Amino acid sequence: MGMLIETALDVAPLTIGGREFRSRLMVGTGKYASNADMMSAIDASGAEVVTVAVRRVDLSRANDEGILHHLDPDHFFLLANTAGCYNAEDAIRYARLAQAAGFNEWVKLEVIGDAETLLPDTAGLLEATRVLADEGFKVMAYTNDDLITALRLEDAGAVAVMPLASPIGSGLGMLNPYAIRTIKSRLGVPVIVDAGVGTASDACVVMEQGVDGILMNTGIAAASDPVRMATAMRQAVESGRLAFLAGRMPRRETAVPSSPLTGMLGE
Amino acid sequence: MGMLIETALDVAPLTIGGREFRSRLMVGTGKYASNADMMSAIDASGAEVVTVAVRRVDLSRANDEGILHHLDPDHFFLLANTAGCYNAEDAIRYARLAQAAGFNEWVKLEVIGDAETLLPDTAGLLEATRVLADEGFKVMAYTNDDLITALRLEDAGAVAVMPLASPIGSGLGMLNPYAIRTIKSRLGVPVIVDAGVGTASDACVVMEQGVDGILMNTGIAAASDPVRMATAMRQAVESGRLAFLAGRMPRRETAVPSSPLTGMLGE
Amino acid sequence: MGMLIETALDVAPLTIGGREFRSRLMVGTGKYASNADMMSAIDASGAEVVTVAVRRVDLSRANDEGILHHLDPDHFFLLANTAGCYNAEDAIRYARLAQAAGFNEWVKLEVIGDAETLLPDTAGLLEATRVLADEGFKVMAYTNDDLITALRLEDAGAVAVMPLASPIGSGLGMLNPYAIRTIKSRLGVPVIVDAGVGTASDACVVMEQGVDGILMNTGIAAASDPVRMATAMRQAVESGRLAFLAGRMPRRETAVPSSPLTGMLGE
Amino acid sequence: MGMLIETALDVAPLTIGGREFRSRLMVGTGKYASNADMMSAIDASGAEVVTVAVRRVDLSRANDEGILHHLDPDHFFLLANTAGCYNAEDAIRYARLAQAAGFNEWVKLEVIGDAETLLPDTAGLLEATRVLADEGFKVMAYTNDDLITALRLEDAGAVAVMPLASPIGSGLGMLNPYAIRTIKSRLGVPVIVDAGVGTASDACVVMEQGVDGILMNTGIAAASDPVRMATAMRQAVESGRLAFLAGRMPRRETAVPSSPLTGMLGE
Amino acid sequence: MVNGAPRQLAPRSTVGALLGTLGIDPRLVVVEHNRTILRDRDRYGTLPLNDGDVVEIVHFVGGG
Amino acid sequence: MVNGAPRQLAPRSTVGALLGTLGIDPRLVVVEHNRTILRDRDRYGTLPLNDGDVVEIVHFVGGG
Amino acid sequence: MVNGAPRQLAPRSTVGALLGTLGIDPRLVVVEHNRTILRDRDRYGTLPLNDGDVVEIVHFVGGG
Amino acid sequence: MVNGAPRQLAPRSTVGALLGTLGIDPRLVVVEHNRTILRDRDRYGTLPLNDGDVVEIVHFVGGG
Repeated sequence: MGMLIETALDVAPLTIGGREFRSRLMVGTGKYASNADMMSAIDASGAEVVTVAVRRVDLSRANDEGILHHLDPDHFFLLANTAGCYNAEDAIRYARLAQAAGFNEWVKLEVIGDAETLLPDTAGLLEATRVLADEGFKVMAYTNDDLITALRLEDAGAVAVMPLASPIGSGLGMLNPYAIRTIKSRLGVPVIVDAGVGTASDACVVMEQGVDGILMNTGIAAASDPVRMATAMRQAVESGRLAFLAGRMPRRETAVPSSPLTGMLGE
Repeated sequence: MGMLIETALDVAPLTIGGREFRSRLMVGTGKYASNADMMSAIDASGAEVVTVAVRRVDLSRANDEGILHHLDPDHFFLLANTAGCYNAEDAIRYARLAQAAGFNEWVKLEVIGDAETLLPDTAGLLEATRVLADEGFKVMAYTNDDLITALRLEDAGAVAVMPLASPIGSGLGMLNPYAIRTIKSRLGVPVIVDAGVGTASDACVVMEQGVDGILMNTGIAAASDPVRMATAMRQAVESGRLAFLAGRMPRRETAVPSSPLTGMLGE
Repeated sequence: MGMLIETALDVAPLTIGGREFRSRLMVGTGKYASNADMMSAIDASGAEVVTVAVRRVDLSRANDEGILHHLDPDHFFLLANTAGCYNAEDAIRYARLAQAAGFNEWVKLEVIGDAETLLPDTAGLLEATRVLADEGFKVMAYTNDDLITALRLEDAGAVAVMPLASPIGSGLGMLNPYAIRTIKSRLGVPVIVDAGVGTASDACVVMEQGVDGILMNTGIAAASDPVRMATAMRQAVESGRLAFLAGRMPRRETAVPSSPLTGMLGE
Repeated sequence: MGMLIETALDVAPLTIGGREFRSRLMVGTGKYASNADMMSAIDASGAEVVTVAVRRVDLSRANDEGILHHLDPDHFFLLANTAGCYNAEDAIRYARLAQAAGFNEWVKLEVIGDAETLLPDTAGLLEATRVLADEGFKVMAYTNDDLITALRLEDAGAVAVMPLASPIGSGLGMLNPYAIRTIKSRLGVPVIVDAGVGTASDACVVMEQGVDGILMNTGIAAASDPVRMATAMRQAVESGRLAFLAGRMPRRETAVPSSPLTGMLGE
Repeated sequence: MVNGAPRQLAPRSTVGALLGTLGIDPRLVVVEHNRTILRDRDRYGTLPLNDGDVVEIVHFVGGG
Repeated sequence: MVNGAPRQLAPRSTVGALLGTLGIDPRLVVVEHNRTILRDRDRYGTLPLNDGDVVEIVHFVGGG
Repeated sequence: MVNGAPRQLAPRSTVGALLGTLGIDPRLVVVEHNRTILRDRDRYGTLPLNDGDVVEIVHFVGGG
Repeated sequence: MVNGAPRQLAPRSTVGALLGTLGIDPRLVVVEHNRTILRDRDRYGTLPLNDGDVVEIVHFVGGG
């Protein structure tokens, strides 16, 4: 059995860099126990954008592990990342290699500043964003939750800014809602929260800040049941978006009855 | 356009007092701008259980405002409440009147202790629960988030215990997740969180505590767009339930990369 | 070296049941590694009120462990508790035994409802409060954070109401600031938060809700360095009290400079 | 009346850039209703370091408002800031002018990136830090809560790194404890939290993260009673420091009694 | 007294007649007569109302 | 029974004698005799203990 | 050097031949030759590999 | 220009004379002359001011 969700409730689709996307939930493809698990979870997530990493082909392995054996590039939008790059030069090299694969000119740009926290090096990130944007790349920049960096990334030509909720793979949820809200309120390009979402309510409350979408990987892949969690995440993202658009009730410190005060019986 | 949610992902339906319910979201019918708005929102919520209050017919009004002119009792499960009652005797009287309407022997039992906060009087609540359960009522008891009271209510024969997230109509969300989690872990009867849910993420995080369902009214009725919020709430409740069942990833204070550390390019 | 704190800043001392107390921090005497550690920590805490339990003399032990060998009843105000009692009758019996010791007619009344959480049984608590208050006891009632119960305890004659911050010995801090604040705003008798304070900032933020004092035990006794933590707790309680009286600055979602905007240099 | 706080409990004093400071609380001098109020509050705070801004002498005013008419530079350590500077060049100019006043070669370096949030421009901040540290300045760098920037500031020669708790003048408290804790755990130079502390418990919990000190201005100056709040802040900073050193008790999800389970009376 | 207000009724009136006068569909309400709930709607027509009787006519309204 | 354990006492023993035998300072304890609290310590010496009496001797210990 | 490891190739080998030897489908990889990305797969067959050349063969793998 | 405003000075004026005219205690201010900071207060009296010179006189004010 199933049921119909009127997504028509959200009239405006997500548009980034001139392209419309059918889902506000983007997912990574790392850390799954098997490719079959990965594909089931991705299908359940309803994601259109899936991120992939660029790595050397392992020449010692008979059984090639390239992800294109599993992921149909006609059905998904492949967004290559530059994960593992610690300076602008490396990130630019990986982005160009990814582009040469021929799918698109998009990149999820990561320039990492520290191996322990995987937090971005914003100086390198800005430099790489400028270079790649000038070359025509559509840069989606993974960054911290600093407004000033986000503004500079927009100026540098990023088509989307991707502040973290919390460190990659931590599952700590949104550490600083104020920062995320402030970034969204000040930027013109879409804001996609990337990293740190650990469970469905994290995704829901992130979307309620008004941001345009979420990218996640570990939150789904490291759940006990990734397919079920992927479904939960899809609903949570839609739910948070709708709640944002619906306009929540005001908070009050005193109670207000839901039933009429009048019409009570007599003694 | 729409899409199909495989609710088969959640195999066990909600069962209370021997009766199966098709939705874990229950909704109130108060505070809507119009009956048409109410019906649209209730439909969007997917709720089966809808609460109603018992009040005097207003003899001075030509246009009777009885809710059965709008709500089809064949389609919804009418759950009468005893809102507005400040002692066990009154609550019992209202419950019996509701039962005499002929729909069912269920009651959402409220015995209010204070007009400002609408917090329950637990002594009166326990007394009324005992009396009504003995008469064969299926008592769903609105209570605070105290474990001991919840245990006593179960002992007194309540078929479900309904701790609040925060005061009725406040929209403050779940003030004490620890208390809700503890109640759920110790009770045998279903736990339905009642009151205080203000937005979708509140509903989602409540369900992630493992409780069996949520009852809400103002969170939907007082949103700027109740229909959209009702849809958001439906998804949030399902999402939180699925996330609970899926088993979230562990939280970590350090980052863990989503992309492989090996296979990086050489200099 | 030391320094002088002008406690004159807080003009009104704590008065409970007609008696003035020189400190708003009350401490328990359980769980210390040694009596010497206990005495050092209590001295550092600056507490006047110290709680003690009533137990059988252990006839098999040569070395009597009665706490009066260590604690001078002329210097401290001994507040006997009824810890370990699971019904009104037992609590009343312990309270009377404590009174017969001859120090005072005060009791920290506990009627426990559950061994796992040590949460109070509010029905038994109310009953015991009524009986003991009628006998002339000054009852300080350990309770949960339910406003209605707190109001009933005041009606029953308690000279102070002692809601928990979180379960005894948990160190989880104040789980529900809203509830504590609401209780304080509605009661006439002093509100002393009892149980759950795990570190100094917990104590500070509890006092900032406007309550009259705090009683703690494990937060000090189970710290790695109880004497240092006792000092921290003393300062935290005073600090929180002063901050409450001082009236904090308003919160703002936008920044406001601390230095003048005018008088900047020219190009 | 007063009492003696054994500050000997904290053996190691705060040392920054080779200089020992007698208090871990540093205060600003802006926004007071009068210079008398300011001096009373600063005295109550126990601060040694007080920040000042560099501005043009107002030639149109007979009554010069220079702060040295009120603040004795022999008693306080004057820390000039570069508030109001929006690029490295300006900040360097202000720092040099401050140095020429002849008190010391220290500067609280601010390079602001945005007038609405007063968040730092980290690129300009790093540049100015390098230049001034090379010239022999002791640079205390006001920055955001990004670990990577903090590490770069340390590399650039800052003698202290000053991450914000929340935006200047907002009083929102510590928005991201995880970030502050991470910065402290990774830096060798002292970490002084600057900006955003709104009340005493904010200060206490900041210190409990293990940071070396706090600088605040509005939290004191904009309280209803600045002198009382200054006292509260002094105690809160000491309290939080002591609690950090004392090592808090472990948190537990279940209760643990403070009184013995044995020795209960028989029936 | 009907729903808290005094009301003049015809002599030998019944619950059924009262509802009819008020234009109320009996299937949509519950009637309490002198604190006794009338569970059997078929008896409305024969249940007499006397001076000083207290009648409460209630129904379901929107509530949470 | 003294504090839950059976105890053989000399004939015509008293509460005071019991405490003496146990080496307990009467000022530091409270004694309950057959569920009655002995509030007057001066009477310990004359209060006889009989077969089957239940005595509880309690004191203050560390607690929170 | 191919993907970081020294590799002996036949004389007058090409990128295309190398991929063939390795059993790699050219459409699923990208090849970088002496830090230049080979964007035109049609030229793989004619691009000679010389002593000391550095070749990187990359593809997409799972990542977040 | 002094602190952003044009100011007419006597011929052969100096920094010291300017401060004197303004009633400013030299020990409480810092003077920047044509973007050069005057670190030596002893030289104020001999440092001539010319047409078009830009002088900034700053001091410490309350700030956070």
